[in-house]
Amino acid sequence: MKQIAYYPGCTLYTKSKNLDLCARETAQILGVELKELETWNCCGAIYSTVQDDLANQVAPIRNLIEAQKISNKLVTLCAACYNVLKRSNHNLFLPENDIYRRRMMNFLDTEYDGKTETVHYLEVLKNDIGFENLKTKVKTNLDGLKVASYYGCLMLRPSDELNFDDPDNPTMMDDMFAALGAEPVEFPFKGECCGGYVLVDKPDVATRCSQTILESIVDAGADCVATTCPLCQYNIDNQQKLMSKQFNLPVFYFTQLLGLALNVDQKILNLDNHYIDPKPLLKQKGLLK
Amino acid sequence: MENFEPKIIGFICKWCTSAGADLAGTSRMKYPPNMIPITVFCSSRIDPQYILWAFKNGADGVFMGGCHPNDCHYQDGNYKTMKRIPILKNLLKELGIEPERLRLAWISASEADKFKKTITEFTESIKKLGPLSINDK
Amino acid sequence: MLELIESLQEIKKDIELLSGQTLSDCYQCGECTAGCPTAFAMEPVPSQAIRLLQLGKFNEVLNSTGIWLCASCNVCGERCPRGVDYGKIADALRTIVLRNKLTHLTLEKIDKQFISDAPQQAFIAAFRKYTT
Amino acid sequence: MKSDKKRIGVFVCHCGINIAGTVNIPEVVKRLKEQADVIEVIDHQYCCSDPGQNLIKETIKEKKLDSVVVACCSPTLHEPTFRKTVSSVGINPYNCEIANIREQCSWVTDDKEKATDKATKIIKTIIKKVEHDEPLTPITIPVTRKALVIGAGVAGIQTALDIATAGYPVILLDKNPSIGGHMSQLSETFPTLDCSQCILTPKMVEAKQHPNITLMTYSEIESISGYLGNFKVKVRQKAKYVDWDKCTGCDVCVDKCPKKTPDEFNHGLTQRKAIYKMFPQAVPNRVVIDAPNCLYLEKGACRLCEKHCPFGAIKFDDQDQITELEVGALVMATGYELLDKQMLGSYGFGKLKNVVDGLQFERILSASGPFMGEVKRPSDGKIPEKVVFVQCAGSRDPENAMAYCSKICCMYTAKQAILYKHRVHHGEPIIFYIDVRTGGKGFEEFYKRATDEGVLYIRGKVSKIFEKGDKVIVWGADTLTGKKIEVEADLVVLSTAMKPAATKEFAQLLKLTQDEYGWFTEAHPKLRPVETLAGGFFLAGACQGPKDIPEAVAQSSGAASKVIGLFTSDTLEHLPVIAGVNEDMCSGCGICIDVCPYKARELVTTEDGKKRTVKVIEVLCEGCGACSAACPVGAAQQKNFKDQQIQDMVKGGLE
Repeated sequence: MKQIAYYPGCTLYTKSKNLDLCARETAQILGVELKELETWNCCGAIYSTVQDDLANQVAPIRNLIEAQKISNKLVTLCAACYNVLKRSNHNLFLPENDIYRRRMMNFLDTEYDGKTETVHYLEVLKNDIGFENLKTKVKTNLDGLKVASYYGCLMLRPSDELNFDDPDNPTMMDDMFAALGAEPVEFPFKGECCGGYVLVDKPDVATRCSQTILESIVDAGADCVATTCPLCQYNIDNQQKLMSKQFNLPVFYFTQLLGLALNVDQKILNLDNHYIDPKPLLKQKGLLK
Repeated sequence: MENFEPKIIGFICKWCTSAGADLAGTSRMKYPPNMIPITVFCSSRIDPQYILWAFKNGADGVFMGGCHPNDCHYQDGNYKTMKRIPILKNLLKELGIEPERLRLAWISASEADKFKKTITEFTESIKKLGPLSINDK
Repeated sequence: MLELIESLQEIKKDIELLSGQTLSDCYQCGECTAGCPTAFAMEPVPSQAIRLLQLGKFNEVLNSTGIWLCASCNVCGERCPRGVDYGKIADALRTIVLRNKLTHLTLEKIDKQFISDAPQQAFIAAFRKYTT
Repeated sequence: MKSDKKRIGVFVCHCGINIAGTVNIPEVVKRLKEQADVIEVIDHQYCCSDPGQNLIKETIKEKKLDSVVVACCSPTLHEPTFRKTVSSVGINPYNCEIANIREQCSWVTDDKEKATDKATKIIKTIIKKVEHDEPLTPITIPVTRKALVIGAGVAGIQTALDIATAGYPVILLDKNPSIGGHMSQLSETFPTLDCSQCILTPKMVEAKQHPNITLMTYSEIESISGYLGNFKVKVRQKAKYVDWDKCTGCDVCVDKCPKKTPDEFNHGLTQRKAIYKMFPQAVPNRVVIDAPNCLYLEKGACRLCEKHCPFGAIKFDDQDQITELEVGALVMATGYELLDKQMLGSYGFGKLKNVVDGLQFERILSASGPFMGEVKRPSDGKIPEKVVFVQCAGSRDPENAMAYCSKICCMYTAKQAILYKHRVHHGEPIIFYIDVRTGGKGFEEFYKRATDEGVLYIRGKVSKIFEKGDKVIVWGADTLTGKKIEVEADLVVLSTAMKPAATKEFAQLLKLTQDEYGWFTEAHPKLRPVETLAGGFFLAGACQGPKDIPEAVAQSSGAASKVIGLFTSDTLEHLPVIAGVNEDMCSGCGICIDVCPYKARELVTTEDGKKRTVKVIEVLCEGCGACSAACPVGAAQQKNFKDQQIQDMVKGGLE
């Protein structure tokens, strides 16, 4: 079975187990082993754009070096990890950052040529497995489920560093859901910010950001939301309790819906770990017994 | 050495550098009178051999002036010069002539001040280098 | 009357160096403010903050609440017609404050229930951006 | 052959004290007499004065001189004067040269002794040059007094009319079936609000009827060869599948045609037929069949147009026609297009039906447009109550689109907002802008009129546009108050950036240079704005950069006058200081051919067929001398700048 290096990151081992386990399991079903790095450390959770902040780049680069033992690709699930790892590598290997790079390599006491490509699991599904192929593996067709794919900021921007999808009109996750038989819902806030870490300092501001996104999703007629990031998930799901309007809209990790379509064990799907209980919706759509 | 007056030949193009030199004159700017200008239509007319010829015939320094990149009256003549001069400089080294004795500058018709400063500074630098030794022999 | 330039040119140099952005590139079109998800709560809004910096009113911006509301979503930098990334400027401004040992966030400020609920990622990011 | 020793006379000018104040002229004269191989050296107070010129003439006659050096001011000032002087007494003007001892000597130093030295050396270099100067005669080129104007928008039409009225034949070419260009799509024009069609149509008809103008529509340039005054241009006239000699433009066929496709003239807001006329006032008033959409040509069934045409004009076996034209000058009037949809992702352009560009809104406003002049929105035909105009959509945006200001948008947006307000009285026009640029006659007043008539201007750029229900939401900012602004609009009009219509391939075909965005580059941005560096090519209108109608028309008349100037004589003179080839020395290596920026050199076989050599197309050579520097054997020699001369000049300057 094809092995690709896999980096779970902090939250996937704790609060977002459902994002992690579903991904490993579905990959297995689709013929790819997500092989976790032997050792790994925190990516930094947010990319530091301060120009002299070399220290913040050490951690992500160490992970990328570690990945070389397994493959030239490193798969992430969390949009934040994806953003940090990919940008660190991209920027460190710009010609103008030659001095920084040498200093970093001296510090890490190793040689690394920047060849580890950070990819998101969605990209693995699209490029390594193929959505057409995925279609044939579906056990439970998500027919009738209207899903709003919420990408957030960290996978899309800065587009010149990440080059993930059209930053104004991303479709990769929508295409995946279409392959699973679900109905992707268009809405204009796919890449708007959920408020991110501002939540910790000014919860009201972050909550308003998330509420705007939810309003747009509900207007578009979606049954549920799919996310790729634990912080987006929390802001959009859990913070519904603090919103001025009640949406009662279930929020999934995209891997949970993928798992559902591939008949992954309910224990792994872990549908209890949500603020808005998604089970009634799934039952109503006949996707869950 | 103190009284050394370097002999300098200046190949300058008619449209930009020579016009800039004229403007320096009209503006009564002062600079050392050592450089004898030879105006050609385009800096690309200057065969690198002429520069060697100038050194051989007693020049202590050679100045080349052309239009700024993109401003050439003949589309891309100055790009040809831009490529030729660095190669020649490498050759000069081999011949025992300090490459600093050859100076290339882009000076437009409006850059009288740049012309003055460049020639002044170049003349001074040749003074410091002293007479070209191959000329003593 | 607005008194120009607080003779803190060193700070300007720091901001440009830390952010990698050139303040004078901004021509005040306001697209950053128009797209910013948290601009509704910001004081000053991104375009105004850059304007104040252009005018040399560094302290006014460094002491403002606006710079702490940037969620690093990068919409401003992505769409700016002049290639000025306000997110990076905000990062630089916060860094200047933080490096002066003025922390913005303390643990006591955070709700205990929230600490046990919210994802780790939120805290790591917040501590990266808000603490010395 | 007589002794080839030149009889050179040198005249040293005092220029009052301008030269004599710094340069010791008697000393210069003395040294030249002693050191230089010349017949005579004379100084004079003012050589350019009548007595000065007479002195030169007399001396030439008396001393039987054949060459002259005048040491005076810069050659840019009096070279023509003295060359005229010497030629009046029989000396070839190219055997008279100027030594610049004022601007480049007496004026730039205070040291009299050194100035005297320098002046002597400068004069010596010129004496050395003159020693080998050849008598030269300007090259005469015949001129075909016929022009080709490419692009028949208002700029091309104006150019053609001006040239034709001056009495010269013009071919006016356009890629579309009708002339008229973008101006024919506009509703009203700023700042006077007169109807675009009303002022353009008479010009179109005049162009059609002018005896000196030949229209070639639905045509494209296939290839071009030749040079200034003598171009050969191959034109491909696309198959129309309609015999235009028989067609009367009655439109019966159009009514019967069953196949519909988006209408380019209305920018996709409506449908047209596969057989169509571009617009009702089309000139020529004829129809064409768009082959890829024709049911018969594509699928072999239908022929309804043929069946119903009262004149038997349908010609399904029509072929592209290639015509070769001989012209003396070409005018580019290829105009502009609007920016591509893809470049404005965050504005939803191309995705959201109720987000249109400036030209689409012109069609919406136009009395002959998709809604016959009523303002309706494309999605549902509802009258929009609130219209947001977004300026600088892709202009002044070096990061994502075009760095330049498109120049016309401030005014046409104001115009569109005013016209909207005229049509929908209770409507609310809102304009988001960065700066309002009103540099033009009556423009600032027009801007004032817009605000007076109820147009709301908001200073800030829009960041995002999206749909919510049947509304279009615009996220902007008011930078003056620092407030983020959200507008629920019914229709959004983007003032998208102008971009050149001419492609890179087209420019390469014509060997014209473009700037980084693709606008044609003029010979000089200030002093030669309608010429190009390629002789015989002129620029009219927006192909050179964003322009409004009056500017485009003014420049067109400028280009026309350049063409007319060229055509006033049936020959023209070309500078003779060009490069030649010494066939005996030439090895035929071809290095000079790559070096020549004007393609003035070509490889040929000598008449006896024995060797390859290079031939100079004299009229194309501009005399830069790059070939002479590049030739490895010294066979390429620029006239009067030969290797020998430059080497001697160097010696003269070092003696």
